[in-house]
Amino acid sequence: MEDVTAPTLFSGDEAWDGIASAQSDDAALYLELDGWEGPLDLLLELARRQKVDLRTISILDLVDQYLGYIERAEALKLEVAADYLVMAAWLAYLKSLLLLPRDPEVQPSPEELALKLQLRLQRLGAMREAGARLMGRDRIGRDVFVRGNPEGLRVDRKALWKCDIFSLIQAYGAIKLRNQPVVHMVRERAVMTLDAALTRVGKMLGIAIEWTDLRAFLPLDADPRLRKSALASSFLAALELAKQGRAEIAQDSAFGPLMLRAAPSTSSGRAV
Amino acid sequence: MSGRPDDLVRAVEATLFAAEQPMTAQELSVHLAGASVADALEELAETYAERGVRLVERGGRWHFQTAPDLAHLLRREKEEPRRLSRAATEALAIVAYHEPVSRAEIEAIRGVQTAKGTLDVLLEAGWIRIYATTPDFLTNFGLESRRDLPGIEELRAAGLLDPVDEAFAVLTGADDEDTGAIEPSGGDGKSSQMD
Amino acid sequence: MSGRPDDLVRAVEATLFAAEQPMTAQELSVHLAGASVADALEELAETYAERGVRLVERGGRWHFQTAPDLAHLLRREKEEPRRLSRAATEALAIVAYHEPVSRAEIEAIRGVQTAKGTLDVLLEAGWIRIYATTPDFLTNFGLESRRDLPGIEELRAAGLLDPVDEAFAVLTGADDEDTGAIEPSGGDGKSSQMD
Repeated sequence: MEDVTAPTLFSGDEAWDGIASAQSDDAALYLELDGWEGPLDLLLELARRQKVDLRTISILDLVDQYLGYIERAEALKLEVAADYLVMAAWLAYLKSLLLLPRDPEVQPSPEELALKLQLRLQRLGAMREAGARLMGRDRIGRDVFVRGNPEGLRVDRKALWKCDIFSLIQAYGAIKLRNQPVVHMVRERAVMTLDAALTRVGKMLGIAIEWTDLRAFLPLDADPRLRKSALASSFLAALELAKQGRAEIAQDSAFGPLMLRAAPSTSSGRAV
Repeated sequence: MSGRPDDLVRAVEATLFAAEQPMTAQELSVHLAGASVADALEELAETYAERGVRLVERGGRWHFQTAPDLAHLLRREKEEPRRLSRAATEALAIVAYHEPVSRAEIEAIRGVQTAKGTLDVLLEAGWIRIYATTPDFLTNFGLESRRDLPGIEELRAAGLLDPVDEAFAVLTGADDEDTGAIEPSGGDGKSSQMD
Repeated sequence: MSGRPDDLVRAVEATLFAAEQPMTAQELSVHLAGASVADALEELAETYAERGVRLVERGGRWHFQTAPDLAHLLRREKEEPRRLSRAATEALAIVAYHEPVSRAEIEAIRGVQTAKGTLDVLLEAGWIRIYATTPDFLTNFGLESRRDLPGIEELRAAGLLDPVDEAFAVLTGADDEDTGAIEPSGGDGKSSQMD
C-alpha cells in the first residue's frame, strides 16, 4: 500500500484543478480539505459532518456517504487509491449485512462489525483532537521563550588516572621479558672437517698395512673437544675410503674398537 | 524580591539561568557539590510564579522560560517553529497518549500506513524515542509530565486509549475471536486480543 | 518577589531574558510599542540586585548576568577516570622497582624512548616525583611500602633489577657446556648456541 503523507485520494495537482472547477455542493467537501489521511480519515470527516456525537452516528448513513463520495470521485475520473476501494467494498458488504434479514449463524454480527468501526473512528477522532490540543500548548519558541543567550555551564574535564597493581606488575614483567638479553654465544671451536679427515686418514692409511684402531688416526695432542670432532670426521672419512675401495673396516663386536687397514689393491672393501 | 535569598537558592537560580539545557534536580545537585536542591527549586518556582520569567519543571527537568501571557511581545522577532504535518501531529499524539507504542499500533489507530519520514521528523525533533516521548517533548509542549497531557484522564476514563478489540470485548461482553470476517484495509489487523 | 509586578516590568524582564544580545532602553522601548522603560529597568535592577542573577547596564545596554560571587558556578571541574597508557604503566613500574631512577635509565630499561608527556601524566597523577614514587602511589596501589611490591626480592635475586650490561657480563662469563654434537660437514667451524 502506498504511504500516505500527501493527499492520497488524488493522484496529483491536475485532479485538484478538476475538482476546483466542479460546481456541485459536494465539491465543497473536496475543496476545503487538502487530502485525506487514508479511508478512516475520510470516514471520520464524513461522520463529523453528521454533526452528532461519534457515539451516536448512523453507520448506515456513513456507509452511504462514503460510497457516494467514492462514486463521485470515480465519476470525475479521479484515481482512487486501492485502500479506499477496499474500504468501499467492505462497507458495501457491511451495509448488505445490516439490511438483509439477520442470519444468527454469521459471527460477528453486522451490528458488532458496525460497532467496531465506530470504536475505531472514536479513537482516531480522539487522537486528532488530542493532537490539536497538543499543538495549542504554550510551545517553546512560539509562545514561551528560553534564555536567549545563556552563559552556558562549562565543565573542565580533569583526568583521573586509573591503574591497578596487576597492570603495574604485568607491565614490569612485559619489560623484563622484552629486554631479557637474548645472547647468541658464537665461539671458536676446534674441529676437524670431513675434508681434512679424508686427507689425513687417506695419507696415514698408506702406511697402515695391518688392522689399526681408528683412534690411532686421531691427532695425539688434540684437546678433548677436537678429539671428538676428529673422531667423528675420521669415522666418516673411513667410510668414504672404504666406499672408494681404498680401505677395509672391521669391528669385531658391538661398540668394540673400529679397525681400519689399507685395502689390498685387488679386493674390494669389507664393510661393517 | 525581599531581601537577599539563601545562598543555595541563589546558586540554583544562577545555574539554571546560565544552563543551555534544562537540568534535573540530580544534575543540579551534582553541579552544586552535592547540595540538596529540592527546597531551593520550590522556593524559586514560587518566587518567579508571577514574574515575566518563570521557573518550570518539565519531565523532571527544570528551566526558566518567559511567561506565556507575554507571547505576543516576544513572538514577532522569533522565528516560529516548523509546523508539523497532520500525519506527524496524529502520530505524536498517539505516541504521547499511548506510549509505549509500536508503529503497527500507530497505524492501527490511524487506519493508514505511516511514512517512516513522518516518524523520523518526530525522532529528529527529539520528541519521541522509538516510540515514546522524550523529556524534550514535555519541555517543548509545556507539560510537567505525561499526566498533564490535555484530557488524558478523560480519554482514559472513556476507554479511548484502549485498543478497539478490548473496548469491543467490554461492550459486547463477547470473546473477540477472529471469525474470518472481512476487515477493511489498514484496519486493526493485529491478532485479536484476549480479554 | 512580592506580588505580581507591573505588566511593563514583566514585559521588559521577559524581553531581556529572551534577547540574544544586550538591549538599549531605546531598543526595548521600540520593541514594547514605544513604552517608556526607564522606570521598569530601574525597578528590575533593584529587584535582582541581591539574587543569583543580576540585571546590569553595560555601555547603555542591558542584560542579565550571573552574580559576580557565583561566577565560579559557570565553570566546574570534573574528574574523569582514564586508564593509564601502556607506556606510562611501564614507566611507572620501572620507577617503582628501581627508584630513584633517571629518565635515561627508564628509557634504557624500557628499550624505547619515553615521551616527556608520558612521565608528565605520572607526575600529574601525583604518583611519582622526578622520578621516584610518592606516598600517593603507595596509597593508590594498596602498598604499605615499596618492599611490598610483589616479587621485588625475587626479581632482585634473579638479577632482573640489574642493568642489562651487568647481566650480560655475568652471562657471558659463564662456562659453556659442550654438547658434543657432530659438526655439520663443510661448516665454518662455528656453531651458535643459546645459553
